[in-house]
Amino acid sequence: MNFLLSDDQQAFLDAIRPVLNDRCDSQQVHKIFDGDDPYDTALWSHLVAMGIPAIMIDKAHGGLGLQLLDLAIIAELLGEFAAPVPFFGNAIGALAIQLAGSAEQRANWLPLLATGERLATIAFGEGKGRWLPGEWEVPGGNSISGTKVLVPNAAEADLIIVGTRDGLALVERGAGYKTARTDSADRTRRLDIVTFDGTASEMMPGDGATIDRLIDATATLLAADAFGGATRCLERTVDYAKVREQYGQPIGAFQGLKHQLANMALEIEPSRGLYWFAAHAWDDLPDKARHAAAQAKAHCTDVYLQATRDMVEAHGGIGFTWEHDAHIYMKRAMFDWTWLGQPSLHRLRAADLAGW
Amino acid sequence: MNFLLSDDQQAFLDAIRPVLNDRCDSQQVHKIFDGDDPYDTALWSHLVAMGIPAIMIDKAHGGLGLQLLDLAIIAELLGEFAAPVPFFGNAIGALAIQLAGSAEQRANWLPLLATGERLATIAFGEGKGRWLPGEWEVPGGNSISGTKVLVPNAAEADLIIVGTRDGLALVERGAGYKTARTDSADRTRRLDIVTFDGTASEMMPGDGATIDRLIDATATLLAADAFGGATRCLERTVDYAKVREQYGQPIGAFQGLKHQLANMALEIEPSRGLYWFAAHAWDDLPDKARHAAAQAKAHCTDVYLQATRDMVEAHGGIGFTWEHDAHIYMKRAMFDWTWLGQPSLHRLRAADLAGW
Amino acid sequence: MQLGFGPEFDDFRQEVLAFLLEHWPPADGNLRSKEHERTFTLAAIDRGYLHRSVPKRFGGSEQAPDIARAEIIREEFTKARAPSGRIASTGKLVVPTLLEWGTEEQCAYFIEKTLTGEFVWAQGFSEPNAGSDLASLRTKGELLDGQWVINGQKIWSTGAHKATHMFALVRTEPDAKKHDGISYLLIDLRQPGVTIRPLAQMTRQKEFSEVFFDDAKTPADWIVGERGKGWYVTRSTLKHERSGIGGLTWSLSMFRDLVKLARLVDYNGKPAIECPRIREELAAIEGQLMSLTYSTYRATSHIVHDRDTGMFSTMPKLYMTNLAQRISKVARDIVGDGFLDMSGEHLKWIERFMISLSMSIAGGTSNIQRNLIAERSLGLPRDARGAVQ
Amino acid sequence: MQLGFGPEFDDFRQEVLAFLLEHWPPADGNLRSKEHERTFTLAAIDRGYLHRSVPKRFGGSEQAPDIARAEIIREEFTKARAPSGRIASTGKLVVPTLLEWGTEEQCAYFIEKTLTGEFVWAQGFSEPNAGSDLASLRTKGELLDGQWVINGQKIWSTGAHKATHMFALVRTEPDAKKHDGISYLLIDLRQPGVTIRPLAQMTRQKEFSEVFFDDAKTPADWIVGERGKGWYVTRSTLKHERSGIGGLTWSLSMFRDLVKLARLVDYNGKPAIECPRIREELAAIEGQLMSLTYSTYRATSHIVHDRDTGMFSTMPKLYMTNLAQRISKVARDIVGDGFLDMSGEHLKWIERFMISLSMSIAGGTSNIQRNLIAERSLGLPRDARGAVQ
Repeated sequence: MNFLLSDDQQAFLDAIRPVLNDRCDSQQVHKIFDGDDPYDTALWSHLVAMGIPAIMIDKAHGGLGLQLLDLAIIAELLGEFAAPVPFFGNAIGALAIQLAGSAEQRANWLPLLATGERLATIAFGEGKGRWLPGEWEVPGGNSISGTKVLVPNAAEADLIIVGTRDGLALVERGAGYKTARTDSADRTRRLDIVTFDGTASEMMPGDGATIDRLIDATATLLAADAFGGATRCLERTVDYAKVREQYGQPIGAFQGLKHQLANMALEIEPSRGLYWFAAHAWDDLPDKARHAAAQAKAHCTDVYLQATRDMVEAHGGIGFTWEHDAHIYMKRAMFDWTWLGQPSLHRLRAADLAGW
Repeated sequence: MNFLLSDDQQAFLDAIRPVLNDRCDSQQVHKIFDGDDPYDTALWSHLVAMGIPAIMIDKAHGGLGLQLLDLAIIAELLGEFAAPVPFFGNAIGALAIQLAGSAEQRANWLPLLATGERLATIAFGEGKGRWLPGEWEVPGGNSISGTKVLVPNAAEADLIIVGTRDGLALVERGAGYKTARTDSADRTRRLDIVTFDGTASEMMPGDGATIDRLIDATATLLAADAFGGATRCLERTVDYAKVREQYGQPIGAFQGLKHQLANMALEIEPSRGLYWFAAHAWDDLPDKARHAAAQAKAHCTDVYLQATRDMVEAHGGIGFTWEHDAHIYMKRAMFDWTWLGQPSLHRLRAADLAGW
Repeated sequence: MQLGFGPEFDDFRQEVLAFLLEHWPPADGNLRSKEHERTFTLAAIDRGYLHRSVPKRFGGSEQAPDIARAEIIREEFTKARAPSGRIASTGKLVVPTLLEWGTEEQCAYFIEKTLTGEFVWAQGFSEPNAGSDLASLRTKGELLDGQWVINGQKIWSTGAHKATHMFALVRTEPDAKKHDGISYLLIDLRQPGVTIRPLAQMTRQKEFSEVFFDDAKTPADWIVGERGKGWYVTRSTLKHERSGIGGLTWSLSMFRDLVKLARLVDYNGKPAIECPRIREELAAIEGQLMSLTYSTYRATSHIVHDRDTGMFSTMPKLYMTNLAQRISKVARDIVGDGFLDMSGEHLKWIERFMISLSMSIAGGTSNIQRNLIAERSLGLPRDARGAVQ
Repeated sequence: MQLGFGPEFDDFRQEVLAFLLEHWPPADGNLRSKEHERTFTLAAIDRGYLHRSVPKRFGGSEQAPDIARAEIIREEFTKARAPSGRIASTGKLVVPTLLEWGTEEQCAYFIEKTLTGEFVWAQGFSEPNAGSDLASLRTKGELLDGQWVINGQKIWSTGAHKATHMFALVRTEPDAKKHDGISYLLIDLRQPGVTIRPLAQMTRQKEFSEVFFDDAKTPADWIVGERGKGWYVTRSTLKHERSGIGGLTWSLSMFRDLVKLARLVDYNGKPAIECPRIREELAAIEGQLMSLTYSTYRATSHIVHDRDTGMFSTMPKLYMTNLAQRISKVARDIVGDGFLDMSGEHLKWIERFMISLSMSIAGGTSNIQRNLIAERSLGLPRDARGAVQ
């Protein structure tokens, strides 16, 4: 049995963590969160230089040809640091082309995405909780019209992968669409409403099964980000409980809080195995992948959101202020919880997939 | 504002409590629980002598002519002591005749029930969660056939009020029906399966609205019993936490347990107002009564069952033994929770009644 | 048993209604006019309807305490949307304190101006290193040539940026041990030695401030109670019993909003309120809300009739906090995608989702509340380290 | 990453399968024969498949520790329903203790007979006034003319009424302070000085006993470890790392039963599993169960590869306890009326509803578990009063 990260995977993480320690500390995250820059371009270019956009892209197209697990553990790490970079939409966008694109589309785009010369994103949601392929109403074709919501960094992206009734459409920057920035809670991952109106687009050949794979990968990345964020919330809260003194002793010595922190850890730590399994299943156990992805998305994002609440409560007033990191994690948790549909939706999907 | 018990009500309670202290202590309850006697006849005759069966019976028929609130606070008290007496079925049986009986039926039975010369019970359940009038399938008439389950003390009762498709039927002892004792968890309130087979019966004129009133009173008495039991569980657990020492101090000084006991109290104590209101509404605010009764039954019996679990956990191993009182309360809680349908059922009824 | 106040109060209610009929709304229908509000308030005080606990000489109406009448006035004034002489909640804290501990001069100088809203108060208790644990306060006050010179920092001071004065706990006796070194001082915030910095919350709102004292000054006789006794002065104000019915209305209206939301918004294709899981959860919440409501009526009745309210008295705050958290989670499930849009129609619910947390922090964390319940209502041993002051 | 044990273990698995094919089931198909079981067990020991950690001279097969192989053996033996040389779980505790602390003589005398089931062990730790807090044990042992004379009472001794021997913590050094006065003694229960009283549980089952010692005797050399060091002897046995996969199977099968129940039983007119509330709750439980499962695989992999398992190591017991409680509550909702019938088809679920509570008590209450997680996994300060031994 070897349900562990490989040495290469560990080494990759060990290489990236210092970059985040240096360039993605709390102060920097707050600066982006409060500022006008849509994301941290300097940090992103460092991450690009380290090959992050190339992880799952075929070697043939200049990528690293790695697996979803390799991508997911990076998502966890970025979630841990609440990194304000366009990783998520870009990674799924590239994966979409890799999975569903024509040979030509792959040849045109994957090399540019691997090097980070181009930024991709994904437009799935159509509002009111309609997120999944079966719910997409925008008609496909070589010109598309309709509205997509909660699209990550659409204003900054060079291409948008749009979920349509007829499959995935590829829309290039400048093809003529409107983006309106949403005043989204999570300002580390800006979102737009995108309105297409007779916008030139290219359909991708990938079939329904392929699109389902893409959805599963999306759910898994959100779960991984959630796990990373939750572990950081736990770590921060425990550290605070060790140093913050009340009544002449660290508050972490009061059994009441101590047991609350134990319960918090008990919810968070075991969910690591669940998102690992979802990624592993996507890579190697296809018949288990759909169900595992739905469960991971539902469970990990629920746990994350509660973890951020526990963090605030344990910190007291300071945890409720804008200056503290807690609200940034809470708002990222809100993103992970909401994007692609809330946990309840995915639990009912998991029940169906379990054949209940 | 005067949302309080009257002096008379308080005096009634103060008169009965000492009887229970003397004759219904833990040892006595265990004796009945473990023994073959279907209930504590000596205790019951004392309670009869104090007028308990007469509480809601018209003065004209030798009763005290009091209200449901007066009956409910007695139910709370008996619940507190886990009294092994046929109070519940008898009280609702008498109320059924009072509300739904013909002048003749009332004249025949109420005086004998008021004095306790006769014992009544009620047969509502038909199994698989079918408890309510709309779900009764046994056909009415002057001879009935069919099966009723979870009937309190049917083997001991002199008459059974049977819920039928066509209203309430009155069946006398000896009319020819079979009773089979259920191996019920709560041995302080024995239950029977009753099989009628062309059994002579008398229909009562009371209409659907009257039967609904009876159901609401039943729900309220179960809620009152549950509240009484839960308060005793809390009291016993807190007392134990004050005297039981571990690591050289009372376990109640450990903040972990302390906060669990606080949470336990927080669930239990406020539910008093809910069952009071349900009884008060039944007496004086008819348009609020149905909804309040459904809410009281759902909430108080849920709280009770959890309270008994909390009691066991706080007591540790000893609380899990047959010798301890905890399991008797847990099994009474299981009765209150299950009888007339589980909380979930009554919450959905409450939602309908709220016009949602 | 009765839920209303009963016939004996009907006449009083009639009086109140008659008064309102005569005085509100104003003839010209201008509900915003400060002048009208002032006239009305004076008339209401004159009738004994407002500021009932305050002596006439300090601008109150000096009535015997009577929760029933107070509650009837609150009900009818609210229905009529009449000015209820409401002063900033912190003012509500300082007035009874002054009445109980203040000198005649202090009362004469501060109370009336507070009632008329000329003086607006901020509370100065918490400090960065003294949250629940007020005994370790550090802000210090020295009496130098006839005035107190104050240095230090206060935090979580509600609305300090809008206040004119602060009542603060200040360490004036450095050598005395923890509790005994603290005095209760009144400070004019409108002076150079005071810097006020509003703190933004995660909701973006700014309710609280940090207040910095750098040789701030206050007159020697602006101390309430004796030197080093500030501790007892504050504690006494915490015990003033009040009907919890006011607090209830907040929970009730939040729940009403939730039911409205569940009717309006679709969830899996039909109105959320028809989704069994949500429907059942709403009913479960309503069951708790009803428990809180009628136990509050019961407690109020006990106060009215001068009986001990029992265990319940320590419970409302934590119960309401838990309810608010439960309510805001259901709302989260219902608003779905709207949960991410801070400018959307559901902003109110995003804020409540967060504010339901601050409830469990402000004015004693939920763990402090649990200690209160365990120690005061259940009689369990105090934490050796006294997590309840 | 891989979930199986990987190719390097395939050969081993083949060996095990071949062995089973040859030895089980027995030719005459009589699975209950003690004789067959004995023959099989000896063959399995001879092959190094059972009692791997026990030296050959004590009746074991003396294999190098290897969780992967142990796990493969467990899997295949379970599939084949072959005797797995299972000894009463308390025996599982005493054998490693003897191997680590016992004298050659003790090991020679006790271990083999324990493996063959001739000696059955009861644990004698808890006492009426020492539950989690073993330091306050009172049962006392005096060395009088060459033997220990034991007086006192033990409680929660699993299966003592079926046991032949007990390993007990006994206070032998009355003057030493709490922990240092305790010795680890082995006692033959089959003697007049020992009275065993089975305790009925709320489920009616009798798993635990009270054991009374009234001048019970045991040889002077039946002490394991030094006098007064019993404390350390026990603690060391608690640290023997094991794969949690065995424990998992229990949770998994309970959940499988729940899903089966939800398919079979109607709830509001249709199979419970189609009721959205229950369906969603089942999925939520499955999410936790999957978390537990794969974190256990992860932990096992760490052990196999000699890496630190991290935070998770303190968590499985409490996590499983919570899961069992959550599962048994859904089952309660589904069985409905059956919840009252102790002779009905759903008795199993009534028992589980109760037993899920005893899980949170036996072997360290849930609060002790929380302290373990907080102190060992999170590094939070120990309770001043050391609620973790």
